[in-house]
Amino acid sequence: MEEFTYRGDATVTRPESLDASATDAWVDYVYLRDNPAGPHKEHWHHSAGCHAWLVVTRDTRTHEILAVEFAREGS
Amino acid sequence: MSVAGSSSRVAEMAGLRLPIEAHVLQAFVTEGIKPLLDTVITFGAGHFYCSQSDKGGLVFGGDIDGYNTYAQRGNLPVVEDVAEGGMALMPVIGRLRLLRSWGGLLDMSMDGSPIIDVTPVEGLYLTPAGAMAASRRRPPPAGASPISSPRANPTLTPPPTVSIVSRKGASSTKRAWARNRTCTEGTPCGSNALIAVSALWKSSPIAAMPP
Amino acid sequence: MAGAFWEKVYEPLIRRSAGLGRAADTADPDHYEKTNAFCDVLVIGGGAAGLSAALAAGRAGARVILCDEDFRLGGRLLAERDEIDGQPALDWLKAAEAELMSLPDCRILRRTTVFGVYDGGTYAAIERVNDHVPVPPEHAPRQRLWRIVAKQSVVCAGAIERPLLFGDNDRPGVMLAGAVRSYVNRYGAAPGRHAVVFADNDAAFRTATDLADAGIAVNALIDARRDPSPAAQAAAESARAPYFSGAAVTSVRGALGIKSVLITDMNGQNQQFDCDVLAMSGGWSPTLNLTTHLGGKPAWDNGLSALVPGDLPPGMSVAGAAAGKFSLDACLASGEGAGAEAARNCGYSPSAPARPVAKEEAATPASPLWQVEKSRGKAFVDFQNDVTVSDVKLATREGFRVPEHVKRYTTLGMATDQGKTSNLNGAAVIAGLTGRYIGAVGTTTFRPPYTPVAIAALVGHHRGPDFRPTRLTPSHAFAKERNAVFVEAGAWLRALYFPQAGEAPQDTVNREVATVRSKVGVCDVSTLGKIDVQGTDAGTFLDRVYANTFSTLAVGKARYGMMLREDGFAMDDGTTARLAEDHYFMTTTTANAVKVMQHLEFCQQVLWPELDVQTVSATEQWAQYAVAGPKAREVIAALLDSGQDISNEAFPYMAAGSFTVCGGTKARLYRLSFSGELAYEIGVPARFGDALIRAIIEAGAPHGIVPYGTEALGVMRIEKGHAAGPEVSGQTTAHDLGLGKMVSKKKDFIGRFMGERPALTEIERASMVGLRPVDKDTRIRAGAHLVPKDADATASNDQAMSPPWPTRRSSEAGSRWRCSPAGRSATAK
Amino acid sequence: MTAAVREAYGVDLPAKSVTARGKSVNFIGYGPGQWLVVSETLAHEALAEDLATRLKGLASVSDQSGGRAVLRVSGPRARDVLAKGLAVDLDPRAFPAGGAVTSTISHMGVQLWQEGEADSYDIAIFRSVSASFWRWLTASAAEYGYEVVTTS
Repeated sequence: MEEFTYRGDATVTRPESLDASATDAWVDYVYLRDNPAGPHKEHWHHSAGCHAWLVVTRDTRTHEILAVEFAREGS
Repeated sequence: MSVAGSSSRVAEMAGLRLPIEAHVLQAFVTEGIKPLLDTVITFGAGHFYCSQSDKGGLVFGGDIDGYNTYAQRGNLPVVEDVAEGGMALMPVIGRLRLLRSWGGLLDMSMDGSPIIDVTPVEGLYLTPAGAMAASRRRPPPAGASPISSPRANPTLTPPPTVSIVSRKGASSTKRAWARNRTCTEGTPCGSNALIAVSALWKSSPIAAMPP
Repeated sequence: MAGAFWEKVYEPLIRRSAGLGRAADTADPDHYEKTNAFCDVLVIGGGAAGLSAALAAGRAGARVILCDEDFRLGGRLLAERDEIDGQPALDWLKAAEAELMSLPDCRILRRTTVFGVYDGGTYAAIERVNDHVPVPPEHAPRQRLWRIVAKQSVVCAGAIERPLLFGDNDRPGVMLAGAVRSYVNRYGAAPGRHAVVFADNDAAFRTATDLADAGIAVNALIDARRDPSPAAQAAAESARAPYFSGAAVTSVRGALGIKSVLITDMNGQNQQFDCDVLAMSGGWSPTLNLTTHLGGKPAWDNGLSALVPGDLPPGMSVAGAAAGKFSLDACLASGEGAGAEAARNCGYSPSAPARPVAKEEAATPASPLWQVEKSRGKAFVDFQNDVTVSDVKLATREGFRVPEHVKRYTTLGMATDQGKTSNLNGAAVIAGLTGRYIGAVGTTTFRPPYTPVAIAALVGHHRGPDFRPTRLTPSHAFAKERNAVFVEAGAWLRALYFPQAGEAPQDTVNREVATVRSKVGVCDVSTLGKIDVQGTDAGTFLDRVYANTFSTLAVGKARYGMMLREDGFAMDDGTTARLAEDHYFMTTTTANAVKVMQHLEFCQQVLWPELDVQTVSATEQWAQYAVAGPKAREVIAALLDSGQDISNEAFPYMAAGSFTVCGGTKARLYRLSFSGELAYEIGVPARFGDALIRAIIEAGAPHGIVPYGTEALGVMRIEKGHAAGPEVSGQTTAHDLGLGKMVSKKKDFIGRFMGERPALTEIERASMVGLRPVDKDTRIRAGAHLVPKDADATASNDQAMSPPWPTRRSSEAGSRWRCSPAGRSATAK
Repeated sequence: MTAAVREAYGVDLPAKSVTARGKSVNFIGYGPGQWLVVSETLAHEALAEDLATRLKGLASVSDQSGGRAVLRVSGPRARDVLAKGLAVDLDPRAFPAGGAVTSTISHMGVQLWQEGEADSYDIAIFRSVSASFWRWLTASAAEYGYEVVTTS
């Protein structure tokens, strides 16, 4: 746990538009979260190790890790 | 609506998506002792807070575990981290024994700010409960360590490696050696080259190196 | 009034006299340690089941760790007179232990209790390495915390015997039957001269046989079960004592030690038996605490009258008495099976040798006597917290019907044993009182630690000066020689100021500032975060992470940059230089170095993986010194090897370049100033840092150079109006900091969109202003509030929000304020 | 990139977290697409420049020679000493000969690799924490006794 740093929900996508009409998308991206009780895709940083950002699918009820991939590959 | 830890799930029933994540904060209690603390004390830099319960046990905690969770329990690194913060603040608690630990859920907003708001649902107001204002400062070190081998030299050469040989305790059969190649006690230097190479992701032959 | 009297007089009195220990008044002189271990199979408990499990897994070739809390392996085998394979069980124990010790990958941890189960197969255990000696040997810890990562675990933690609930069951001489057998069989000590055995299960009546064989008189066997038990009757015969079924002890005589017990038989007749020891047993509760630490709920087994493990943590199995298998043969069999299965799950192929066999006793089912209804006197449920049956009755009368509530009302189960002997009895009493089935009442949740653990053991090495690592700057030794006063800046120790003999701190800072202003000074700024940003898209990348533009920066130039968070608030600032077309060198604040690095890696790997950009931290690589003051150029020029020009024309403001100093050492030079003077920052590989500062001092000596610390640096940067850590607090925007003009309108970057929200840019926002005190003799202290002249110091008159956060660098918080720019004049008070 | 490294240094760029020893240099994989290049004989500036030239367009190169101290911990109890801080399984069953890992010891970042004898480990630590690291190392080794050996 000390070795990895948690960032949060990995399903949100940074909006590309800077138009005023994109406000909702930006608020969604920065603030709103599904916060599910169950499988959750989330970003972890291997900060004390290889410095890779990972997308981890983890059950928030049991902490069981269901899948791990490099964030760079998922994109 | 104020349902610590489960705000998201309850709000979801009303069709609301909240700027909230569920986190766990561990709490700890020691065996009972005679009065030691008559107030709550906190240690922001080390992330620790403590008070004494009516039954005599010290009740304390520190940082959240730091990941979304609905499991009402925490993990060992935070247990150790909180204990370290506690003993940094109060060295006398070292021999006190921990009796019990547990994890409680908190609604954490995305930027740590509290939220009190009306909602699009008539009559529904939102005051997610939880420790919102927790400082997230890094702990400082306590005290200093000496650095040796001062050297005044107009030309810039690294100081020489100095030999320190100390033998402590131990039988010769159970011996570990620390071989000091480029540093003496506290003065790192040396002639090794040590260079970081970071490949362009697409040119890397090991893009799939397992994490 | 009465409440106050209670709080001020009675309560402190009661607390002082409560039977509690006192915390030490000095730190523990002993030392503690933490260590990590890894294995295939962790076996928790070294009794018959645990030894069988460890042997089965170890023989299959698995890496095994066996933990037992006793100093000697064997568990109950040590306290009973069992036979295995027709031989004394102790012979088997000896052979099993010898075989385990001969296995190459089996580690046996004695005096070690596994107390917690965590994610990823992590188990916490406490080894009482030297608790049994008055003073631990030199260099040896008193206790050691083990963090064991195991692919599989087998919990063979045994069971805990329950007391029976009858009046005066706390009198000296009333003992658990299992404890009596331990005295007699394991330690060869007589717990009394004449005994009575009172139990509701067959195993406990073995006590009578063991006592009699040891020459201790047994005066009666009291069986709570209505139907006579053949095994108990046999025990009575061997002990030549009367046997009563359907009977109970209803009172105990003797205050300081028991003298006799009064029993009531199934016909309601009373009889008295002399005894000085009463061996009691209400059956055994499987020790299933560890099985519940990840959220599993134990299940009630009506046949066993016990809670048994429910859903188990991943990789865990349970064997022996902990699984409700109470006979020795079942312990051996289930241990063997679980150990073999665990090894198989780790990819080993255990063979199946003939397992040891113990005689299976024909047992009459236990029929738990939860409470002796008719007895008089206090019947203790929780012996540690003095909770009696009548306390539980009171709780239920008050409406507390759930064990969690009864616990908090009565403190049942809150003592150091956390209810190990009392919880189930408490639940049974509640069940009886509320007319429910005991399985429906349930119990309180088991939480880690299973056994009390000293806080120091969780701390290990990380106490005192080793609480956290200390980072020393390249000039640390130099600064120490110069009597520097150090300040903690995160993990770093930085020189705060360099006092000379007889100087007051403020005088030192004033002298350092004045010298920099009039001559020249040098300050170690190596603690700043430094990041190598390389790649053909490095410029584009920086445009996206900084609010201002970097792709247009000329090679050989540096620029001040401001980074925002995606929500638009300021994140960090610093100067970034372009060393080559595809190579930038970024600096961050000391405090945010790690955070910024992580942020850049997120941007690079997650947001824009298509960019050709690589980042590597170079904080530790470079020793960097600010040389500031009117004479700075002369000092730097003296260090440079000949033929290198740093005149204003050749090396203007914000220039950055590579040079060689002091006879060929490569150095990087930046002409930039944090403190408002003619100034340079010069960097060399950190191994030359100590030598360079001495060279700078020597080169600057003719000009009166002084080393200066962070306090003088803070004074000068405030006078210049530079924002720094205390102002970039996570609550300020670029606009608040007076840097709104830097924010580019031409491009997208992190924080661009959200930073333009009206609330973050509106004119009424708090902003940073400088203050000049009218009365220069009065010092403005850190955290001071501003009120209008002669106004009362009340919150309503306060002109400023509190300074963002308290800071260790006093001058920084003390001299900068966030206050309304609405035109009110503020005077420092 | 593999070809460029093989040609110049006679070593197959390790695709895992292991060390690969070439002509005067040791390539230590410590993460996806990242290596630490260690040499006991070559001058750091020359090596960095050589690497940068040969790997231009393939990888970026950053000299870290001044920012790390390297220690070797060896002996029959070396693993027991390191276990007091390192949450990595160094048992030969789990950690291959020549294995490398980036982790933390006592809250300090370390890069560790195994070379030569089975129970000998090289550890690179950040310059600034080397005094704290030394305190941890001596405290952790004291139980077994230890000897500080300086190589020339």
